[in-house]
Amino acid sequence: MYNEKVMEHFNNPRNAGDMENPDGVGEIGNVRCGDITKVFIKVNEQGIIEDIKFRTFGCGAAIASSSMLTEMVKGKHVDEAVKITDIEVADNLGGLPPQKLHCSNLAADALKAALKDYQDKQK
Amino acid sequence: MYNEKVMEHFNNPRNAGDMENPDGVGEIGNVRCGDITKVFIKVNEQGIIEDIKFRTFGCGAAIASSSMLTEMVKGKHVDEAVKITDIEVADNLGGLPPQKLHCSNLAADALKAALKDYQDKQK
Amino acid sequence: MDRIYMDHAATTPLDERVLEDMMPFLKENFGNPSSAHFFGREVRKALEKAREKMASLLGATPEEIYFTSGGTEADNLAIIGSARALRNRGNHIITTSVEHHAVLDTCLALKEEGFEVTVLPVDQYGMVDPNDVREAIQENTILLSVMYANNEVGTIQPVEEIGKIARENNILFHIDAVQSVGNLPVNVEKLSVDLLALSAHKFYGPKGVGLLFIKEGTGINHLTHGGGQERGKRAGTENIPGIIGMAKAMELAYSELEEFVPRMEALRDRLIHGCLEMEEVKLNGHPSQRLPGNVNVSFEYIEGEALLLSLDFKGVAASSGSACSSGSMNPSHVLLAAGMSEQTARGAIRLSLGRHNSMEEVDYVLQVIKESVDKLRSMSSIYQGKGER
Amino acid sequence: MDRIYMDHAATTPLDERVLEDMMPFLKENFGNPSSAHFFGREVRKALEKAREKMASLLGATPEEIYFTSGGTEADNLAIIGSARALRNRGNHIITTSVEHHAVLDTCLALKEEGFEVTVLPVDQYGMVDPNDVREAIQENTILLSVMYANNEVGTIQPVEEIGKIARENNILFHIDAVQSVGNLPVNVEKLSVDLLALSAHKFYGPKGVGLLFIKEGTGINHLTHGGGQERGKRAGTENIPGIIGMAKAMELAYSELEEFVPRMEALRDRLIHGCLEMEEVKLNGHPSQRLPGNVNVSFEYIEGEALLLSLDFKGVAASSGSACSSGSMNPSHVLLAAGMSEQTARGAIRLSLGRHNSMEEVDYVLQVIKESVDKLRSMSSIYQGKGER
Ligand SMILES: Cc1ncc(COP(=O)(O)O)c(C=O)c1O
Ligand SMILES: Cc1ncc(COP(=O)(O)O)c(C=O)c1O
Repeated sequence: MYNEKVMEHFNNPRNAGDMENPDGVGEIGNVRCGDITKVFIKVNEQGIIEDIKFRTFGCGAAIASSSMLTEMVKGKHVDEAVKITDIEVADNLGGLPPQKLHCSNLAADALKAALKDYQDKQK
Repeated sequence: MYNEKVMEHFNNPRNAGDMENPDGVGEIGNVRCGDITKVFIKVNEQGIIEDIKFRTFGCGAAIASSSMLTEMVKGKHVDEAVKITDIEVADNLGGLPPQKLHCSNLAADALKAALKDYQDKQK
Repeated sequence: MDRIYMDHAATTPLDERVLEDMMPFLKENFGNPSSAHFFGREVRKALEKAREKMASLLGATPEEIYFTSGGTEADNLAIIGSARALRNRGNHIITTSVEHHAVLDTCLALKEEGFEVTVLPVDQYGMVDPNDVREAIQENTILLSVMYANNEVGTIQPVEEIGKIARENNILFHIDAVQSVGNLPVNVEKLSVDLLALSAHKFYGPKGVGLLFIKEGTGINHLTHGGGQERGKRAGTENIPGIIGMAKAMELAYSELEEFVPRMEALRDRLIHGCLEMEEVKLNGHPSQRLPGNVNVSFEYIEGEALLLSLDFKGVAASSGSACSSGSMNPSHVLLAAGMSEQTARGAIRLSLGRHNSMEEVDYVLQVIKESVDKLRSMSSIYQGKGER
Repeated sequence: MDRIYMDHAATTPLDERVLEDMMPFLKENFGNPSSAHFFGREVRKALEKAREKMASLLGATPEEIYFTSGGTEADNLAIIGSARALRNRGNHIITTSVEHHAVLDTCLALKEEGFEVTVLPVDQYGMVDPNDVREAIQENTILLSVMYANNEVGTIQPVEEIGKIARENNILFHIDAVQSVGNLPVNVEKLSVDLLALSAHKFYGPKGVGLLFIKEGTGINHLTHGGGQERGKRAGTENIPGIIGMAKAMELAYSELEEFVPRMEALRDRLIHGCLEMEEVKLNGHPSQRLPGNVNVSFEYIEGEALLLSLDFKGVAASSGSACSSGSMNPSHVLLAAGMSEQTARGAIRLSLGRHNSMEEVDYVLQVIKESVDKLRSMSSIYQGKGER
């Protein structure tokens, strides 16, 4: 069902876990499948996302998407990170089964929520 | 489908063929299956059926029943022969498949027609 | 001589190469293709590979192939499923008088649901006239079902031409191609067909598996409800070894067609000519447009059932037409539709040749037929042959 | 360690002794049982012997056994066939909320034909209350369909008691016994049942074959039309190797039941207790009235799908419930019917044990489950375990 890349991210998720004193936190729940993803970010003074962590309650696709997203985001400027779409996440995973595509939303949306939280805090 | 006895009579039918100057001839057609059986008898002065022949256009059961009937009849008095029923013919064959039971009518009925023909000629 | 099997239209032996391909799926590869784990995924892969193989042989896409338990189920699903789906567009169905019961009885059963059914006549060879098809089409016609080749008399219908008529008139076209794979080229593109039914055991594949081709975009209702297998069209755990075997059998049927057909035709023609040399014999079905292995002949004055019994006793397996389980001895509806009298129809037998038959067998069978026919005629009440009275 | 299969409720491997019995019918005994000749007769004899064997195991007569392509077809035939046949007597059907889709969806589909369907609730263990059955019965009730044992949570229904209620009220009683043969005694007399469906691949028999028991005197409509096989109730050339294999598989299931059940129960109970020793785990299904090989547990805070993936990666094949091909991740309708929250239902996995599983495997699987659960929880957004924040 899942390709090797998805399975690799599922089995060895990058940046899973908590973060102390994050600069931004986003949490998104997906009504369609009940999954919930949380993203924590640490942003430096140049606006670069220096660290990122996730926690996900969800299926294999949701976990792998979260892991992939954090890998894509780390080291990026917040202005760039905000542009990352669920489609890019799925593409970087080499594709997801059709009925699982919506799971990649979750990670991208949680990141956006974290970025908004960070920006709100800056004001 | 057929038992061994039926097959034996079918493969080695007794008294199949024609008869010169029969004392009685009966021919019966079965509308249900289109079979036609003809029975020829030779009766001596004591009323004993000395010889009997049949010809049948029909299925294996019709041919085997005809053969069995002739065997049952040969040597019998006409008064006894007239009592032979299709059920006895089928029983003597060790049974026929349900959908073939009506085939044993044919031979018994043709015999009855031949006996009637013989009696008509006596008058 | 060993027993001789000449009833390949009823069923064929499983090809050894087919069985070989099936074996792993009768042993270690036993998973349910719906299972997400390793055992299921391995089987799912094989299932989809088999589907792709069969699709490509048929000129279809894998998404157009739906596996069933055989030809009967495929025919029923095609006809009932599409008729019900199109009910709002019309309620008229056209079929022919020489279809297998899996098609004919299915169409007729739809009358109870308010469908109108036209059953087309055939000519003396059992062939449908495309003009009759054209004339039968009404405003409310939604479905046309014509078999590719007849199972009893072997007549090949002009399905390409009929397919064009269906397409011109925007009517769904179903072909019962159960007797065709292995004997004729079967390509859904060339046939302009929307629905096409196959059964594996007719081409040296396993019993209990068939398929329905459903052209993309053709909406048909499913008939059974359950786990949603075959994209919702056919519920029930898939017969995996059967499907794997069907793919191999089809591959062999297609790749060996060119070699097979002329070889069968040579045997068939020798058998036909040998029969026709006997007295008062009639060839049933079309003289040239016929299946390469089909011989169907009527011997006057005797019943086919008795002749078959006699042949069987001598080790020759033939048939009186369709292998119908009712055990009834009604004369063939196909022969009656072709205008034959009941009596002559009763004298018909079918010999259907296959991969393992040889010229020697044909010659032996001819000899056995001659002996049996002579013997049965000699005791027939309606025969007045030479030398008799 | 080798891969471990604990998904026997989805399908079982074909028993070697079963395959051995099937082999002649995949090779030389290939005839069509409807053929009158030697090849057909030999197969017909074997078919009827298999029917007699299965009938006698079930406590039925051979005339009451009808072969189908599997459990789904048998369930559909039972329900649609009898409902339509009894339409003039009434139009009310009763079933339960925990049935397999082959029953539940079939009953619900009958609504389109004007039938009324009552779907009975179950208790927290997935069990039907006979009193609910009694109360649901109306004047126009014609059919009651209750499964013997649930495929997801393993709960065994009080079918004997329910059968008596059906009989008292003169209502046809159908049992989906697909998960029962090999795990429970199945006898149609004891169960007061009119219709009973089985599927061979659930008890180490082949895929693509099942049967429907139809009690003598029960008139049901046939659903497919064709050659009149199975005394008109199920058209299509019979899956002979499948039927032969099913007979052997059933014989083994019955003769080994006494040995099998306690062995499975021991494995099952170790597995259940091992799981329950972990934190925040819930056993689904009935604590005692459950299939000998069924383990169904919910782990809070994680999704079953992710857990299965993790187990699969470590060579353990389990399932989230029914092997449903839709690929959808909807929580099990059975768990929801038993009153579970969607979130907890999502955390359920099913391990179904079989002949070849061992205590060592159970211990290994427990260890793997523990590791996987811990890991998934450690990254779950809704878990706040010890040592976490
Ligand atoms: C032309 C035709 N259609 C349909 C069928 C039904 O196929 P099956 O018996 O495999 O279901 C047959 C064979 O019996 C056939 O010859
Ligand atoms: C309880 C139950 N009923 C019916 C079925 C359907 O059986 P099959 O898939 O063999 O048609 C299954 C298995 O999937 C089942 O577990």
